[in-house]
Amino acid sequence: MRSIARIASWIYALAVYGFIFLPVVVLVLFSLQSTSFPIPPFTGPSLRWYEAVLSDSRLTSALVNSLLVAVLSSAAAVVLGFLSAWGFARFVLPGSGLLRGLITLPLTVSYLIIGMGLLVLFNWAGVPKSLLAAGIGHVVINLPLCFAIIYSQLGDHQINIERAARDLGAPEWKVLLLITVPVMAPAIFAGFFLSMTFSWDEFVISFLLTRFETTLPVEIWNLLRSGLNPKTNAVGSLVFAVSIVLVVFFELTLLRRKPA
Amino acid sequence: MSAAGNNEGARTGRALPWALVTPAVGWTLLFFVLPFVAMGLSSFTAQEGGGGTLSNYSQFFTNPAYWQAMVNSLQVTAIVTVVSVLLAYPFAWILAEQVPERWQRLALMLAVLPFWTSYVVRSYSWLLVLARNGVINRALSGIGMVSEPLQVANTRLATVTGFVHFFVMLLTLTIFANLKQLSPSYRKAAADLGAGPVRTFLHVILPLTLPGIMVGAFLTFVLCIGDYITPQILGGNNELLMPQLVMMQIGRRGDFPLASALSIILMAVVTIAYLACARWLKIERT
Amino acid sequence: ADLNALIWCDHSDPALLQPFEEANNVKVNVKEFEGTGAGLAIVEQSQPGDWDVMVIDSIDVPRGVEKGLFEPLPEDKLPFADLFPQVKMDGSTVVGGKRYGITEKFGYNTIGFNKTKVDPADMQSLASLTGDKYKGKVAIYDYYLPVIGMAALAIGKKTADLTDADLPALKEELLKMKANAKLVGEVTASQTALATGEVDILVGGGEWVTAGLAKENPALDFSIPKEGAVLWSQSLAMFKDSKNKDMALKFIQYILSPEGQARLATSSCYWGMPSNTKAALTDDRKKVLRFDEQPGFLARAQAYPSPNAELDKKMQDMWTEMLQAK
Amino acid sequence: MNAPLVDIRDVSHRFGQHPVLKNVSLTIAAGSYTILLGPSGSGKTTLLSILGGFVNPSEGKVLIRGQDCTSVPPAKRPTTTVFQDYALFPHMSVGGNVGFGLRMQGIDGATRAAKAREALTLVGLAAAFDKKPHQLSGGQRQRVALARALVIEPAVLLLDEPLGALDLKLRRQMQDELKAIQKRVGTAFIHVTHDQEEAMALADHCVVMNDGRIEDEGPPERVYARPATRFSATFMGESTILAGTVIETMDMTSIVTTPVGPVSLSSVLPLGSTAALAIRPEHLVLGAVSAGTKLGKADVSDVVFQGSFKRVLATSVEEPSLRFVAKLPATAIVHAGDRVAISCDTDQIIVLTD
Amino acid sequence: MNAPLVDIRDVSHRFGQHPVLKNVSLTIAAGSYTILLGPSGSGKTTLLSILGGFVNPSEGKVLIRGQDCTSVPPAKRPTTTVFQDYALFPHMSVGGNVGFGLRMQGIDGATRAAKAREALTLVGLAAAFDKKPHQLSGGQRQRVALARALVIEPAVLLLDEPLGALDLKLRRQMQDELKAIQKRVGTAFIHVTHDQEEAMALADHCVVMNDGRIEDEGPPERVYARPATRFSATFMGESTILAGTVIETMDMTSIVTTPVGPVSLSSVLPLGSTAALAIRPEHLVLGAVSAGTKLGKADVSDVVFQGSFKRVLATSVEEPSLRFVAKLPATAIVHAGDRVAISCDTDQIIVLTD
Ligand SMILES: Nc1ncnc2c1ncn2[C@@H]1O[C@H](COP(=O)(O)OP(=O)(O)OP(=O)(O)O)[C@@H](O)[C@H]1O
Ligand SMILES: Nc1ncnc2c1ncn2[C@@H]1O[C@H](COP(=O)(O)OP(=O)(O)OP(=O)(O)O)[C@@H](O)[C@H]1O
Ligand SMILES: NCCCCNCCCN
Ligand SMILES: [Mg+2]
Ligand SMILES: [Mg+2]
Repeated sequence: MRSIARIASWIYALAVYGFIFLPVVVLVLFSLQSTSFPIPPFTGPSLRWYEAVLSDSRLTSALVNSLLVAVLSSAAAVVLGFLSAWGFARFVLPGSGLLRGLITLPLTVSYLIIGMGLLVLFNWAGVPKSLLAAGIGHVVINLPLCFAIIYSQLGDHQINIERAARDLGAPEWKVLLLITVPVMAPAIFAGFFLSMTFSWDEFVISFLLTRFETTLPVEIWNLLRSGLNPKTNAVGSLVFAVSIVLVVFFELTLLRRKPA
Repeated sequence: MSAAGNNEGARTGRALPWALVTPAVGWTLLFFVLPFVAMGLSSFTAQEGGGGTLSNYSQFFTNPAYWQAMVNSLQVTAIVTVVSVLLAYPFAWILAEQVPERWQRLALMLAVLPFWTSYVVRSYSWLLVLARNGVINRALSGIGMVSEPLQVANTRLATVTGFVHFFVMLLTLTIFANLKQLSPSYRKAAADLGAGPVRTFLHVILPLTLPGIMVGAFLTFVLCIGDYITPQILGGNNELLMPQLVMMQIGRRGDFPLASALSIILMAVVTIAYLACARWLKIERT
Repeated sequence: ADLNALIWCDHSDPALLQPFEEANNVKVNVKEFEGTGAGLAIVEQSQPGDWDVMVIDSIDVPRGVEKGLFEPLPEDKLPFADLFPQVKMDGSTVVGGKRYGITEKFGYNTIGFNKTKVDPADMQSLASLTGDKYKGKVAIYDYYLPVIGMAALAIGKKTADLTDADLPALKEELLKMKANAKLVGEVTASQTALATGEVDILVGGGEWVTAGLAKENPALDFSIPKEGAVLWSQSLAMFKDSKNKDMALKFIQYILSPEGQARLATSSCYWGMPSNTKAALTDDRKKVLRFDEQPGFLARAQAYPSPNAELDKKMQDMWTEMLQAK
Repeated sequence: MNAPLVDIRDVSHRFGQHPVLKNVSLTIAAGSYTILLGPSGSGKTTLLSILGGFVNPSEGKVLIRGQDCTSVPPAKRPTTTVFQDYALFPHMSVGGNVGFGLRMQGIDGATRAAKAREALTLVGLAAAFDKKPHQLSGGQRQRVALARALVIEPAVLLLDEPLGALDLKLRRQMQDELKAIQKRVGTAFIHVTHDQEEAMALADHCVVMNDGRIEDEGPPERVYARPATRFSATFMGESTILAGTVIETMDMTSIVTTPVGPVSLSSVLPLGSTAALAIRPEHLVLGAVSAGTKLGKADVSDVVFQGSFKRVLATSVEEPSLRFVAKLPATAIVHAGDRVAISCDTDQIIVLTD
Repeated sequence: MNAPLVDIRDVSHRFGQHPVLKNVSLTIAAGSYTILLGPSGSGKTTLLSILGGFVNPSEGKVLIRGQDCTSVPPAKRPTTTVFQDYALFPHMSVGGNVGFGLRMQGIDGATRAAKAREALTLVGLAAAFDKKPHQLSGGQRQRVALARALVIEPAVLLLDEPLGALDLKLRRQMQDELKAIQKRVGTAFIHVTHDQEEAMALADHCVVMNDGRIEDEGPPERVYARPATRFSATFMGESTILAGTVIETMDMTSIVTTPVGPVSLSSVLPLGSTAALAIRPEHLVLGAVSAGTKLGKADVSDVVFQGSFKRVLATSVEEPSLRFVAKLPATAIVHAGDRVAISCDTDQIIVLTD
């Protein structure tokens, strides 16, 4: 009886893994297709679509744009999120509950709505579409995330650690720099990392708010709409490879160093 | 000294704490609340020439083709949320309970790895997988399981598949975290008091992970109902969901007022879902 | 210097743009849009001077002129003499005696199909699209004007004469098409569907779908059925407020040049007939585009419907209803 | 006595509407070891936080070395706090933690390290200088926190339940060490606990708090032997309490009726007043004796061997709601179920008058 | 004695390569209160988990009521466990929690509620039936956990540090209640702790564990008075330990040299062997006396008043590394700095031979 249940659960798990990996495997496989249609039969392997991607300056500059927007908007979100989380966790402020609710509110709103709102606002205000506008949108979606992660980690123990520093003569800015930031580093990093992930993959806000210079997902979307060929598979596979390298790098360097 | 926290404000004066929270609050007001207000105002104007009008809303409520989009969206989102939870829960449970502890991290990493392909590309890849001449149909007819190819691509089923793929990964993460947070003694206590694995699950594990499931389900709901890419790529435009309808107003005619009104209506639905889940969505300090 | 161009997807092909950019040491920024309405909306939300050139359906040039957007084109500096006479479309591109648009590319919205999967004889009648024979094997090109135009042809109306009164009949025809359809897709999605065998017929297809894929899949073909076809024709226009009119003109000249025409005709998003008869196309490409058959085709083609704003809105709503119909 | 080191004058504090400290006044002598003892919620932490500068009292003043410190921030006060959870900086080495206060004073690295080492030696942890806090045991962390606080030579060291997180054995050991260190450095320690034994083990001066007020204060021997209030009698050590009425007063003696018979006391009490008599467990005698005050008979309900003594619970035969708690030598022979006579040394009866 | 209720036979357990229990054998009598006492990591929880069925031992057997239960799952054993974190189901009411075991047995709602109420009454929480666990205090939760375990009438109740999370005062109070409840229901309790006082307060039978082995077991009085091993002597209560060598053995007596002089013992030890002598604090005598064993002189370093007694630390003059720990009556007059003669009752010296 028990072993039947065990076998069933293994089969189930393998089936789910299969489901999860199916599109990725197909994606990578047909990125190596030598002909134009990324469907069976497989005609590769060939690297021609990778060459095509790497020589496409719109794609490569979109990749740089995406990285730029991701890093800068995440940094902004993490700084704003950290400062406000610290403020709310450490000080009694009138209407604190309401304000915290306000900051986390965008978390419960679809990206499309956020993008639409900014689009309408920027139209009215005459703010031209640009990467900066998209970056602002990304901060809007990532700020509540960073805030929530960091705020939830600023517990009473952290309060006492800061008090101890103050008690030992540290002025407020030294408490922040020497104690709070290093102690909160894992949460700050987690916020930054997650923000990067979301920003890197975000489509609709960038789509609505950029004009010529745009981010990779939008450029991939354009690519999809400008002809059928495995170039899309090749870009997707490259993004995948780069992401994995980054994740493994973070995993090995930053996340490993957790105290026992 | 726990109870006595939160007292620094009394002495540090008002300036510092406000200096800390104002940027974030201001940002949210300026780039979230204000846009929302702008969108709200815009929704009461007509595309040609300003002036207050309810025509955008009346258009939605009187034209079946419009409100059908909301019906479709709600149906798809409901199906996606339920199916994703049903698929992800057992999977997360197996990862958390059946897989040996030291392999769990790896197993989980593996499960979320596909997250790291681009979202747009992933949807497109599903289209190729599900196509009449795609991998699945080739494989199935290759082994003689089907004579006529399965018609999945460009249907609601394809949209749902694409969504479920994404949200199974997301929900597996949240439910897994939830299961791991449960003290093992709950499970032991239930077993000790005579509950078999099934009843332990039904009476103890499931209710205790329910809050986590609700958070995950809400997240699924919000992200799913607002997504444009997946239905647009996979659904074959055989029906429209709300985000497609919104984007259509912009993409075809640049009708921002109507797009705004539709967004506001979508937002209202999300808000109702939020209120239904609100008690599970609090952020607490540890 | 930069040139900002509001374009359709065929203009975003690097193979088209790069030679121009290198020759003139300019960066061409492109923004794609779908229909004229969206394109004009983008312009409205921009600052004057943001845009230099625009690609627009030839029949919609007057809409831009009405809004005072465009600059008259210097006929003497453009190869008007070399254009296919039928696509000069003076009725739309000349307003108040001044020429505001020059047709750069054209083709047909008609029936695209896979000749190994369907009976080519059936493709000679629009009635096949709504019959049971090809149920579920049909895709519809997701642009309301040409497909409504085809529906008009199917019910025996002229595309130029459509009025409110025709809408019910048109809608019925569209719903019949939808009932047969597997999907409704924009340019690449519908191309993909036909090319990968997802469907066998594309309503609204034409050389713009089949020509580019001919090398990979020679079975793809198009027909001009007995009811006729819808002629699509895209023009280039220059913005009145352009800060870079010299460069804009150079760009238009380049696109209309024999080389530019050849590249545009075979650009990656979709192929199409060059408007310039002197386009530097190789023979096999000409063959794929059926260069020589054009006079016959053009004779049987009708232009896009050109509804006024009110009818246009109704047509779009009708299209939305068609999409939502099961 | 000189001017007190710390002088707390009429301090009251409210959190919102909730009064937490009610008119507390207290002086602390230099070099003394003061224990604030009281049940949970009695305001001990609040009082300590006011001393440390983390909380501003709603009313009243705090003077340290004669200077009004009421609104001086923690960094500028001659006090340092050892937190219950130690609050060590997890990202710094032990040496970095201990040197932090000196670093904030701008003292150079070498001097800092030397002084930190010295302080660590004082607490017996010289070897831990380069370790990280998470590599230490609970007791060791406690000592690091102590060294960190002592190294900047505060006039007053504040400790909030510093041993609360340690297990019994370690707690005992740390109590001995705390006391020894305090004697060595001579700093005034103010230490919060709710453990009566800890209070007795450590205090020179014991302050019993209840519900935001100081109920009793003085040397622990005095507080134990002659508690000022009933609360103090029950909180500082166990007692058997007899309620009674004064029925006779004579020159120097009074007689009180109790449910277990009349008790004669060598103090004068108002006739007719009610009085509560407290008897410490070690002063109860089981079995017939000739001397002392007789307290009737009782049925032994439980005998618990506690190593060096036996703890006996017995229910009065005369008054079944009365439960005697007695401590007998480990060698005493008594069993649950025995019925025994109870008496006590008259001199050891504590009269509570509140 | 009848057949034991629980019979643990030669149980060993390894986690991976790491041996955690080493050949443990133990029997538990029906109705007894057994305490498993030992330092952290000594294997107490593991042994209890093996009894509860949560861990399958690598070797050995567990018999309950004569039946081999070694691989019977927890649900099917006549044991129930009270977990240290109580493991109350937070989504169920107190009544739901207590009734859970009965519900699993298929007992109908009305009976269940009645029995749950009864069990709650037993632990003094009848009024909490409809509350949620988070509305209760720590001590109350503890009692609910107890009621939940008792209501299904197990033959053996297993408790893993049930009082570990409570504060000292509450812990003492709960100890009294636990003992009373155990006496009332008559179920055998097996209770894990590392608190020696808790062990003495509760145990009928005390099992001292160290490093996966049983070091000593028996009634707590015996374990305290005559510990079997040095570990047991130091873990169960404080001792002063004298190391020495047997230099003379006679008929019934031996003489051991120690740093503070020769000690004559009324037991026969192998000549020339080393011996450790343990003396309990309450058996040390300060000041000159005629009887008993003389242990040289010592300087009193600390005198701590502990209410009913004084705890005195003194350093031997002859052997400065030796520290005497003594308990004296509260009335004894001794001060830090005094130099006093030390002696002890010869009969009370504990000889440790390991
Ligand atoms: N920051 C605060 N806000 C509101 N009430 C508080 C705050 N800090 C403490 N209190 C309340 O003040 C009262 C006294 O708290 P305090 O922490 O001083 O007690 P304590 O004697 O230290 O208790 P414990 O032994 O539990 O630590 C309690 O009722 C507590 O709930
Ligand atoms: N699941 C496990 N896997 C590996 N090692 C374990 C496991 N459980 C316990 N151990 C190890 O077994 C040893 C004994 O553990 P156990 O929990 O039985 O000790 P204990 O006496 O209950 O200690 P404590 O008083 O700290 O609870 C410890 O060294 C512990 O690290
Ligand atoms: N609107 C995008 C270009 C589509 C090309 N197809 C030709 C028909 C023109 N509307
Ligand atoms: Mg406190
Ligand atoms: Mg344990």
